[in-house]
Amino acid sequence: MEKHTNRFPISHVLGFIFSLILTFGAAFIALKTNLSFKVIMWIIGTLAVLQAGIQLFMFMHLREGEDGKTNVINIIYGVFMTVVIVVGSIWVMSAGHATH
Amino acid sequence: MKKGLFAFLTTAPLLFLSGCESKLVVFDPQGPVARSITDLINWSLIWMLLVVVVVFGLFGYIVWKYRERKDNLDYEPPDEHGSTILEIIWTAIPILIVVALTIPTVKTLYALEEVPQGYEDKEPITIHVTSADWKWIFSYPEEGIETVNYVNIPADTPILFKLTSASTMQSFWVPALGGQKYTMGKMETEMYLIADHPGSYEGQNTNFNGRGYADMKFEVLAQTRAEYDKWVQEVKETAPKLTEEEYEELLKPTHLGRLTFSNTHLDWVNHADHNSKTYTHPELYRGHGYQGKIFEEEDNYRNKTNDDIEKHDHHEDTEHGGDHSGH
Amino acid sequence: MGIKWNEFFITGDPLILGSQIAIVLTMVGIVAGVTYLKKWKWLWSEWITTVDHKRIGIMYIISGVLMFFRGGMDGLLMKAQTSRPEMEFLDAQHYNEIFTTHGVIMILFMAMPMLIGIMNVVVPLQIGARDVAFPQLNALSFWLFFGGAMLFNISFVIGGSPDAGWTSYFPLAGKEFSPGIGNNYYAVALQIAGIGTLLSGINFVVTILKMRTKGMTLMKMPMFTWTSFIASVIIIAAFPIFTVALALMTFDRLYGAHFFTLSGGGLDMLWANLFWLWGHPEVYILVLPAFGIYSEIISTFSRKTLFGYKSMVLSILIIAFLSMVVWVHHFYTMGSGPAVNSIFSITTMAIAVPTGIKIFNWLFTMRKGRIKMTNAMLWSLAFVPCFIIGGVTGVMLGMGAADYQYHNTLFLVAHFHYTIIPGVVFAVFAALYYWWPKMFGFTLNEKIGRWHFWLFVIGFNATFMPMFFLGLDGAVRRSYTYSVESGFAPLFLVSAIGSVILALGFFAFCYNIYWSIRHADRNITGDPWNARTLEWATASPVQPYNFAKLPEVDGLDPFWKMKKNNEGLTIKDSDIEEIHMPSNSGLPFFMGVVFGVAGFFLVFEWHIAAAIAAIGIIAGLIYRSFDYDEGYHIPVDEIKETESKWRNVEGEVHNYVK
Amino acid sequence: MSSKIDHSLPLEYQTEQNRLNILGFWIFLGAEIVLFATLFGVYGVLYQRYAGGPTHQDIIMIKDVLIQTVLLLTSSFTMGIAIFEMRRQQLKGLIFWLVITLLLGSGFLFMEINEFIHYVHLGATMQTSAFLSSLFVLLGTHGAHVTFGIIWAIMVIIQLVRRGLTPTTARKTFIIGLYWHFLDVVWIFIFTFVYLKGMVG
Ligand code: HEA
Ligand code: HEA
Ligand code: CUA
Ligand SMILES: [Cu+2]
Repeated sequence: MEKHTNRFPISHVLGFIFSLILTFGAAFIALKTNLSFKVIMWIIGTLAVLQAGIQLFMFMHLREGEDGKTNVINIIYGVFMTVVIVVGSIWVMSAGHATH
Repeated sequence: MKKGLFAFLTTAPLLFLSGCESKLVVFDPQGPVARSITDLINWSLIWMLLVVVVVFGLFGYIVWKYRERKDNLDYEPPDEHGSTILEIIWTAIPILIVVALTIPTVKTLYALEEVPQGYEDKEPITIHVTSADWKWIFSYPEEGIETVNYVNIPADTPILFKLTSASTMQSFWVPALGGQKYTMGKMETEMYLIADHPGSYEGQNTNFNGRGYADMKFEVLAQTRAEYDKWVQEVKETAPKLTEEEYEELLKPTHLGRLTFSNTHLDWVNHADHNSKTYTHPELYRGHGYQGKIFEEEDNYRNKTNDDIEKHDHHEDTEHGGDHSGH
Repeated sequence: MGIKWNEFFITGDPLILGSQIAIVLTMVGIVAGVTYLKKWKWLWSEWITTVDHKRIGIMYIISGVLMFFRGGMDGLLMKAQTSRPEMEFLDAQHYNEIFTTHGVIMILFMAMPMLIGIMNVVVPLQIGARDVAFPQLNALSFWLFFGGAMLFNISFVIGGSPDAGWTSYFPLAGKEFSPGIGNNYYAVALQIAGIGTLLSGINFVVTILKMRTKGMTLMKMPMFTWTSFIASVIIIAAFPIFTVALALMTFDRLYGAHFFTLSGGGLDMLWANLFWLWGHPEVYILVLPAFGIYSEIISTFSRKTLFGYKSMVLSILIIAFLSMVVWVHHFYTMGSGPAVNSIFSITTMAIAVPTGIKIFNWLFTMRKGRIKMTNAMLWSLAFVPCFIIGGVTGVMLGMGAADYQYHNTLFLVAHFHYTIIPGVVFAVFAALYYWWPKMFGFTLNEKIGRWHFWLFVIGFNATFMPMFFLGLDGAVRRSYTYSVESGFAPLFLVSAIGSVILALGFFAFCYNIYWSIRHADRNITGDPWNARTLEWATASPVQPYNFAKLPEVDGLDPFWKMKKNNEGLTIKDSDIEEIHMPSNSGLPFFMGVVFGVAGFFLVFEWHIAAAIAAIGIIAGLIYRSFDYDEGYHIPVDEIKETESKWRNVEGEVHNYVK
Repeated sequence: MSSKIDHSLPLEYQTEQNRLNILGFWIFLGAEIVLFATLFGVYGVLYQRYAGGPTHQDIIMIKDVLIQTVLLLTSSFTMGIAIFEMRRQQLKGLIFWLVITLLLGSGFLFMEINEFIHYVHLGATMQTSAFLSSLFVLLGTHGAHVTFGIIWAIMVIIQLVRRGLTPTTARKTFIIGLYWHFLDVVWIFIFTFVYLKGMVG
């Protein structure tokens, strides 16, 4: 837990700088390079996840307080559901139907 | 009283299965596709009956033996929390049963997508099935004929049904010949069926689609090859031609009897095509009650000329990239 | 807006005219009765504005029972229509409306509120808490559910019922094929009720995580609390999907968007996908709390602790996980290919394993026990064989290739009535017999209960067993009629007769309630069943603050231990402290009404009126934000008085089970 | 329901009810994750169904999107600073940073509305195609959340001004903070999987 007396919001500033770098990095890779679609998507997808992590840990203090563990489980569960819903739906809606 | 009930519960299924003089259609397959499913079902029934018998037996025994009686009122049950061995047993056995069910299931699932075994070298006949409210349209592209609400096929020949819908989502099912599959607008699903012998089999829609649903049935008539060829020839010679206007009329929500044509609607529209026009008639579906707003659809057949359709094709490759190809 | 009144009210049908008159008369009757008895104020201050979890629970249960009437009536009508071939009792349109509302009402407005109601009454007591974590939110959940339920129910007489099945598959449910507003009711009413359910889920997760009494670690929670907790977790994971699906349906129907339409690139399969992403977990949301109920009752009346507690917990966790990854088994026939169907066949069948673990643990809880056949226990016993039939046929459906032959037939209908009725309805009956004294201070009559039990169980089997065979013979679901030649007639007739027996059983239940209210013995202790968990350690009916002193716990079955060791059963005056309680609030009721009204306008596509009504929602939220009501305290003296009243009763008290 | 106050903790965690509310809000965010996941799933299924209408490349204004992104990122940062100030018991600093956050948020919202107007001018509406339906609903849901967040934050600021920093107001501030950061998280994924992907693909 953070102390009340911190003078300078160091973690916030760092987080902010990181997220700016990640955002512009992703934009640069997507818009200015000629990598293949797949490679680009993997890279910028990873950057997005990293940046979400920064928000969760450096801004939202996910693990803070007596329910830190619960929060982490909650978010992991949310991520699991996201994967099931997004990947599952796309797979089920596009697989098979071989001739449609 | 309770015992009687449980006896009924356990024996009733057997009675029904064996005692009926006319077999239930699912247990009386008339072709290799349906047969492979029936085999799978029979296999599963063996295991399910085993589960039912064992658990019912255990249940009856325990409930009977440990019920409260006048003479055991001072019996204090032991403080018992569980048993690792027992719990492992009743986890492991169901797992094994599930595995025993999974393997043939997966095999059958894959087999059902292919021409049935033993028929690979027989040239399959392709029939396009278009479901509409509330009728079935069958197009024979090779023969250039079209039928409504009945379909004639040669026996002992694999038929490739290509399924699509001009309206709602429906399901094509001929239980004596095989399982069902949905028909959906602007896409195509496929299914192979074979009839062992000449005969008449009932087919129907199983996926609810409004007022006329209950009567959405058709007949599959399996004929000998010679009969079939003769029938095709006859249709070609005697049946009228279907016009686009007639066809549009036909797609309206109605019940029709049997119809036969000596051409197919595939000449001007294949509803399986992603960019085909939409043929909807919201105003004809108004029932009782308060009516809501309906929207004019740009791609409805009444609004568009063929040039517009062509415009769509510009996007053909972007639209159908990746694994969605071949629409 | 140019309302056409003849369209607004459904007319021209004796059936509907009859129910319109009935509805008006009932409403007049209720208003007149309440006015005559001068109960308005009581109704308002004791019930409508209440934030007490027990009362909210009771209101949920009452709504559930009412909805069971409506849904059951629908069921009987369908059975009457199909009792003979080519019946002309209902036409296709009516039949369609009736099975649609039957499915929706039974699942969302009967089963859900019953179970959430029981959770409300029991969970805080079982974990030794004074209330749920957010009492006002709890009331809001109830009133949203209630608003949604009412909105859905008026569709029958105003505007037109939804008629596309409880699954409301597109494109059928879209404007192209259902231009009436009936399906708007589906989209909007379920949305409102769904939000209420989601809030309930959050409330129970926080309650169970944070408000357990001292010493009650997670692995010492009673099984019903566990299953309620997991069901709430599934609610949180699944209901947002339904929220989105319904919103998209609303956009398609009201604003001409193209998510699921035939035109404009919409994808009908996507609706089925989203619906079942929610719909499958939903059936486990229903069945898990029911499993918890059975666990409590079987353990109590076998006088043994639950067998294999740890594996019970583990199996519900596995069920919860698997419930999220099996949804495709509802549309194996959509052509997603053998790979997809194989994977989902495997995950589906895998659920048999944890469920089997539970079944065997129940059996072995009874083994070496002394099984007391109370009505609550009878329902739990009947559950086992009936549910197994439902379960094994579920596994048969789960085998993708075989499902090609069962799908959309009465075999499927039989399967899910065999899981839902034993799995949920029996459980609700069991729970009502079991916890009735906790809620009202008297037990239901056991003799009448026997009639209820036998009629219902026999009727149930007679109604639905024939459907398995009808299905295997090619009888499809949702078909309002069948031909004489089909040969279905005898089995359909058996089924129809069964449903009459079923209805008589339910009638016996209603009579039991009536009889017991008038005649049952009021002199009972807090613990009529000689039970094991904390809710029995306090008075029946429970005092507003639940426990004068919060109990401490160091194991499973804490109350059983307290009784055995004779400790913690009495309370010293010096232990009693002031108790802080939340204040009542009219805001949740107001929000329910505003949501209902806004929803109504939206259903009729009067967008401006709906927007104006929605301002009321914002106003309510702002009001809540500025509300600093801190609740009130119950003074020590009052607590002492209440406690001594139930602890030192004069005269003889009666226990049902010693 | 005890109102005992534990002074060793930051203000917002001091009472039992506060801890319940904060946990409850986290759980609510879990539900929000599922909600947005579903919208992303829908978009992922429909995003190539242009139905002859405009495509990504036809409508996206990537420069504006970058500005929007920076506005929202910065507002998430200033929200963090606001909470930081709250922990230091600096009411003035807290309110100052909250107001800055709101200004940035409003800027974002203003640009998003402009973007929508631009789309509609190009003939890209929710009724045009499945792709656009899913796009508008995904963006619109996020935008509606931001709007709601702004109204809500204003309510909180009013209460801070009127009541100062108490455990209750601190809790409310903390929760709106969580909410705001969460919206930024969602935006990151919209930015990546809608805009950047749309420009590449
Ligand atoms: C409470 C409700 C409930 C419950 C608990 C279940 C439980 C199960 N259901 Fe059911 N189901 C529904 C409600 C429910 N279902 C509804 C409402 C529908 C239809 C909706 C509609 O279309 O309108 C449906 C439809 C449905 C389908 C879709 C069929 C179709 O549309 O074609 C399938 C397919 O897989 C299925 C499977 C299962 C399985 C495998 C279980 C399993 O969980 C069952 C597990 C239990 C057991 C197996 C018994 C006990 C176990 C043992 C004794 C151990 C040993 C056993 C073995 C090894 C087999 N269900
Ligand atoms: C919790 C869920 C639940 C419950 C409890 C029930 C209970 C019943 N259901 Fe079910 N049912 C569904 C959920 C449920 N159902 C669903 C989801 C569907 C699918 C819908 C769809 O296809 O979209 C369905 C579909 C369905 C069908 C299939 C329709 C079709 O496809 O053609 C049928 C047909 O018989 C039916 C019948 C019944 C009956 C007879 C009962 C009985 O158990 C009801 C018993 C209750 C009573 C009988 C109470 C009535 C009592 C009175 C009115 C008092 C007066 C009586 C006297 C004085 C005697 N239901
Ligand atoms: Cu199915 Cu494209
Ligand atoms: Cu399911």
